[in-house]
Amino acid sequence: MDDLKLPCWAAGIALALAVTLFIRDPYIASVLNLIAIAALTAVSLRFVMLMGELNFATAAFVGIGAYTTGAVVTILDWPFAIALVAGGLVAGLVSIVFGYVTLRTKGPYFLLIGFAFTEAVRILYSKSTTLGGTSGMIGIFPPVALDGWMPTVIVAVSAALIFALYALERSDFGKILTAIRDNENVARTVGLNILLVKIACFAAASAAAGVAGSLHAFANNVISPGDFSFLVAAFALAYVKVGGEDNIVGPLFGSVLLVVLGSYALGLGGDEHIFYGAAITLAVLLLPRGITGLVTGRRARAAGKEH
Amino acid sequence: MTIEPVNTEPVPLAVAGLSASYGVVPALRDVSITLHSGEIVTLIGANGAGKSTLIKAICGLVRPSAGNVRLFGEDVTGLSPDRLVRKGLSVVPEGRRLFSEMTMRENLELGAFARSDRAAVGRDFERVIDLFPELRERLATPAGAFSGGQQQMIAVARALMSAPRVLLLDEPTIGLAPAVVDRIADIITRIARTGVNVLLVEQNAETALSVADRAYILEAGAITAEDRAITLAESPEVQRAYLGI
Amino acid sequence: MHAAEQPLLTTRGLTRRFGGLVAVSNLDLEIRPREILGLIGPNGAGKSTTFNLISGFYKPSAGELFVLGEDCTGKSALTISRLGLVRTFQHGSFMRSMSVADNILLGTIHPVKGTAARRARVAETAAMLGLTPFLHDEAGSLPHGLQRLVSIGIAFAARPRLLCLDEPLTGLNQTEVANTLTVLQRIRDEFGCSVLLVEHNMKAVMRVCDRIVVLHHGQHLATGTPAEIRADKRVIDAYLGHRHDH
Amino acid sequence: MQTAIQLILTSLQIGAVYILFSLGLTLVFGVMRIVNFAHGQLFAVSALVVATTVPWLAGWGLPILPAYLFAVVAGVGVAVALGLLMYVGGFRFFQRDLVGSFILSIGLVLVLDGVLLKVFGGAVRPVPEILPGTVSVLGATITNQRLALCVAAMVITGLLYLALTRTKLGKALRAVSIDHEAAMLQGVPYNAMALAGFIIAAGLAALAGALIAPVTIVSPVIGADYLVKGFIAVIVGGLGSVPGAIVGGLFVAAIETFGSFYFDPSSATIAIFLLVIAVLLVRPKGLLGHG
Amino acid sequence: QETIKLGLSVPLSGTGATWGKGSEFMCKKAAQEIAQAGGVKVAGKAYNFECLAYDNKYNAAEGTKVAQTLLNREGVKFIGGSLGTAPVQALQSLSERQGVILFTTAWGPSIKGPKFPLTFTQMNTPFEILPPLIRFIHEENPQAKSIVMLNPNDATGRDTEGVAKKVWSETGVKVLSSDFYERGTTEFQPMAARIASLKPDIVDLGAMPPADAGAVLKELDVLGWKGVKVVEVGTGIDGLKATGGNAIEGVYMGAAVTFDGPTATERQKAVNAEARTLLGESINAIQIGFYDSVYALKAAMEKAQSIDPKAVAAALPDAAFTSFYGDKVDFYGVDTYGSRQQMRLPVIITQARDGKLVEKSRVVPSAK
Ligand SMILES: Nc1ncnc2c1ncn2[C@@H]1O[C@H](COP(=O)(O)OP(=O)(O)OP(=O)(O)O)[C@@H](O)[C@H]1O
Ligand SMILES: Nc1ncnc2c1ncn2[C@@H]1O[C@H](COP(=O)(O)OP(=O)(O)OP(=O)(O)O)[C@@H](O)[C@H]1O
Ligand SMILES: [Mg+2]
Ligand SMILES: [Mg+2]
Repeated sequence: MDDLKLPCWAAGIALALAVTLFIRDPYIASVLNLIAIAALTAVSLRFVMLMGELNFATAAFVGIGAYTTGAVVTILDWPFAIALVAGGLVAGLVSIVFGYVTLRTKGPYFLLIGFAFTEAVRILYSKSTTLGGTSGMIGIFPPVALDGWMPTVIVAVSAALIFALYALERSDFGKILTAIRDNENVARTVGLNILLVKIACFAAASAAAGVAGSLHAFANNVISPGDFSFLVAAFALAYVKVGGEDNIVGPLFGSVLLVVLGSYALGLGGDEHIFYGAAITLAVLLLPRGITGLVTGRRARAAGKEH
Repeated sequence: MTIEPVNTEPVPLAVAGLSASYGVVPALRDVSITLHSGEIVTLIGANGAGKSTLIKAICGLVRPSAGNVRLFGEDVTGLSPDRLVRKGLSVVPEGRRLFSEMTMRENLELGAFARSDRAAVGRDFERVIDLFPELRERLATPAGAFSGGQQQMIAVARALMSAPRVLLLDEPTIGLAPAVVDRIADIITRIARTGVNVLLVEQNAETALSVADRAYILEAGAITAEDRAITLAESPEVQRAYLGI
Repeated sequence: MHAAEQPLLTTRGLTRRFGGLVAVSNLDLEIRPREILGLIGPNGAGKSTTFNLISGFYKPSAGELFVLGEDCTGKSALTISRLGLVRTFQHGSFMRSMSVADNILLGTIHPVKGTAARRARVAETAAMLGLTPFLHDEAGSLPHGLQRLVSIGIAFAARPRLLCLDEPLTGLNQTEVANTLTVLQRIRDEFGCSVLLVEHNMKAVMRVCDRIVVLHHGQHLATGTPAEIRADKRVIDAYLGHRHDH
Repeated sequence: MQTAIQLILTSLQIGAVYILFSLGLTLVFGVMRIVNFAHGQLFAVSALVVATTVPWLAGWGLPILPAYLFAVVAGVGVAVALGLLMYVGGFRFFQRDLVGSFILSIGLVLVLDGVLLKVFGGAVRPVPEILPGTVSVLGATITNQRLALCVAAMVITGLLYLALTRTKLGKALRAVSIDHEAAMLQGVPYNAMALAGFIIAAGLAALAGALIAPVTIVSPVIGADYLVKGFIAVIVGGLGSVPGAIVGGLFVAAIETFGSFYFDPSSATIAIFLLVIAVLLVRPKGLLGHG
Repeated sequence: QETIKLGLSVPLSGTGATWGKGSEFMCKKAAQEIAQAGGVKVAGKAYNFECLAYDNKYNAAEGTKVAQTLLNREGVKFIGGSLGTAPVQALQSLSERQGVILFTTAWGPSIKGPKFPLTFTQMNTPFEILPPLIRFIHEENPQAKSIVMLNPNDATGRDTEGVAKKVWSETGVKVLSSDFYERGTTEFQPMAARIASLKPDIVDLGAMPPADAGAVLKELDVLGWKGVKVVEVGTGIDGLKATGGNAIEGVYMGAAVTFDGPTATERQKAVNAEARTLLGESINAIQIGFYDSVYALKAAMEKAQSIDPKAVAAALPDAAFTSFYGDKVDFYGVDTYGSRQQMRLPVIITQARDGKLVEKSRVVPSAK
């Protein structure tokens, strides 16, 4: 466990928490929340990319987490912590079933089926009157005691999960994932159950996405099916790509940069789309390896790209 | 010394001062080789020496950083592979690269993609199939369903379908049974006799030197020796390094 | 010989058809403990198919398969590999973008528990294969010869009872071939692991194998010691060709 | 019985447009191994241009049919030009890069969505009736416009199908989709094919848009609905497969039609999804997919 | 002169973009008129309104961002209007807490009532529109005995359907089927086939967007269905005509406004003409609400002689002002919602006749 770079993480998380404690401006606090949730979602998306798949169902699992939390808080009236855990748990469980079926497919099929799943789940919410239909659920408030501390809580929970996924990536489990991406058959020959590993990876990522959804629900107090369109995954992918996917720092950078840009762009009315889209387009065209790719230079994985 | 060409026809293939690299890692350094009319030339070298890179640089799959490639006197450096095929170059690439989901027949037909004379293509098809009669009844089998060695045969057959004037072969005997290796060697000699100029890249120096007229040795991206094949086969260093005697 | 020990692998009447083509036909094969068994034959003889059958990647069309006395007919690749039969593939049987250490580590994950124990197993395996100096290099950037060793390293790190190698020597130079053969012998001698070797490099096969099985058109053609096989007229006609009968 | 015929006819009409749309997706995937989400925008641009041009030309006194034909040319022209721009300025650099091209296409979707809204406004654009009247087919009614659309779509699909399966080009296309470098080594001009494939795909989307414009709701967001359905169609049929796109398009259209008729439209949408999952369980690469 | 910022949370992209843009236009129109007339006069000072429109994309998440931006970054104290149930709910959870006045077009009864003292509704909702509308249609078509309903699967559609089903049943019309479809759908043939197969006397397209409704009517026409057509909260004829062509003849609407009839004033015509060039279609009841809310605020501020939101909210229910429709209006709603927060707007019943919208009746609610 010596290569976990613990001091860096400790310093980074401490800094982030310090910022949340220092900032009292509610608007900036709300942007911090967005960044933390976006970072967690992006890291979750990247975690599945480790095994070579693009998980567009991320959007659906963020939604499942949010709706679970919404239901637990507003219908069952259970406490905050349980609601948070439930979001991750339910997303994780659903992802096991969904993954069991779909992880037999690969590449574009997996990508597109995730996209279709996202849309289908949204229709399910909107058809359910218990879940508020299209207008969504309201009144998902954190406990009063936490009211002023929400940014700190959100950043702390996100940071903890991001670190957990990082630790998993650096563990032997993470190496199996890379092996699956590189050469699935070899991993199969040495007694590893590939489908199981894939499902585990997918479930871990989806559970994290589910918690991101729970945090989203608590941060916004209101959720609606429209919140969880495939754009959630598309933006998460943008954070990963703009930041750089080789390293976990990439999605973190990407989230900070794009969320801040996006918050600024919100003032542009209908032009916001153009602005955000142009940012993404230019970033992929000009920085194919993302921002962190610029920094770390071209320790190219080019060999992997060849046949 | 190189053997001077007897006629004044342009040299089929002349590579001069070619360098190439993957990222910052250089793979070829100032490589010059020539293929004279009617010749079989072999390029031998340890693995990782850069043989495949040289082939790729000649056929346009890798962009050289310096130097040039001339095909029958014409500078073709940097042209895309498909243009080169139309100029008479054909390649059996490393790793075969068959179209695995397409049938053997389709693979062979694609070999003749750049040709328009249907009758001639038909004749060549028969001729090429005759070289590997054991595969004839399996023309409708997807290429990926053949054994490794069989695929290697199809790859050679496919390259011949373009009726090349210059043929580059990157380790065509890899994975072949000893008896088939001999057959391939034989086929190469026969093709060369029909006027095709052959550049043969091999690990298997024994076979390569036995069919080639002339040989180059490539080490760490640079040419370190060039001579008649027979002479090299008898050189003690070559024997030690490549023939394992 | 250890005649008393049960065979590691036995097949009875193993058959595999692809449509009308019989790739492997009615094959009886036995691999004994601590032996290096060569499997040779012309291209398309059915060697790789046999490999895929015994390692569970293909299901047999007919016949039976026993691994370490257990009936494994129709069992999955996963089950068979966990019994101690590990194979490599004819092409690129390793992970290009991972370091050599991580490549080898992959083989230890299922059989070895505990990080420290795995690291130790990796170090031991690398030392045995002479890969120690390259542990931190990216496998894809290594010379071809070392890449082949990495493939063997992954498989061997699982410490199988039976190691099945599909053409591990192609593209290797003389020194590398000699080196790899030494490794195979040590694997057998020091770890008691049997090796099933598919190869077209006859010099190497003759040198290292205890017994050789020859396939032809999916059928068993001959079995014997290297000397017997080299002298077998049918094998020379079908496979070796006459240039090699020196 | 008459209901069944009516529903089958409806499926065919809807399916015809889905097929055109998914053919483009599948073609681009086949040649370049990329998934282009901005395909729907090409479709929308063409429909919008047609919807703007027809009334404008009619306003100048041009009879409606020539006005429409002219508008189709304009719509397809604009969409193809846009496609060319996308290819030259972007997708060219992301061939065979599923993730990179995908994110690029998402960026383009956002930009184009915004631009289309600015240029054309959000209001629904009326297109006057081009071919008034209806015909009766086996007791079921169908408008002349839809009939023409259907016929046009079938002709285009048929031609493309022939071109891609019966000609050398089709073989080259399959080769390229398996291994583009090896294909180049056989003399297949890959770069030209990638460009051509992209442009043809843009043209197909544009034609679909131009054909559907007179019978549907033309607004800048029209592409989104078709995109989801189109992608589902190609997953079902198998990415990169031309017959797959045809089968998939009809599959989606049939479920949509029968589902909406016997249950309700939003259940039909969910049913489509469940059936896709079922198909993938049995055939992870779609009904007719490989590679 | 000082400026009072009015925040708007509206869709400016996607399907609802035109509505949002029209809303912004109407807010600015009102603000401009008020500025020209000397501004809002409070305690000896004159204030001008400034409209800040943000894109809520019709969903809660973006609605929250907009709410945060408006309330916490822009420091807005008055929401001049908001559109879309989900984003309005997101906005309301902040605005009520932070003491900000919220004007909205959203319909859900769940966002109204004494629990939300700072929330006001700026347009008629199904609760106001449907009873008089349905009664009117029933009187004109007493022979029609059965109905099929189709609505978008969202809050608007569900709310409308709930009320409409009840009122139709009360008038003795049999509901054969009531379906929902997803917004964004572009193919309506299957739905039309289903409706036609049920052979209803009336087809009620409830809260369907005009273009969608037009498409359904068109397909019904092709299938040979003839009967009474209703788009209960249809907001205009342009979208209907764009997709429905002649098939929309005779359709009844409850939320449309006509500007070509004899009742239209010069000002209405002028504003409408300006909007048409900008948006490509006539303004509708939703957008008009954004004009009226500005005048309501002005009236309340002047009445309260304060720009403190609490004081303004207290003054609002009785601060009568002249609405865009021409009538002098105040707020009501005790009977339905428990508090006076609904603008007392006339219910205008219109019908499509020869491609034009004709006003058939105008009912001014008299409830408390
Ligand atoms: N795509 C690539 N990216 C990075 N480096 C590469 C790539 N291909 C080859 N190399 C490196 O370039 C050098 C030359 O490789 P090349 O394949 O040309 O050798 P070769 O002589 O053909 O060897 P072999 O006998 O193994 O085929 C090697 O060090 C190899 O690792
Ligand atoms: N998936 C398949 N579908 C159809 N035929 C197959 C398939 N796999 C193998 N075959 C056929 O079975 C036969 C045996 O193939 P196999 O790969 O076992 O040969 P091999 O002995 O390994 O040959 P090589 O030395 O060339 O690798 C060949 O004729 C091959 O074409
Ligand atoms: Mg090579
Ligand atoms: Mg083999």
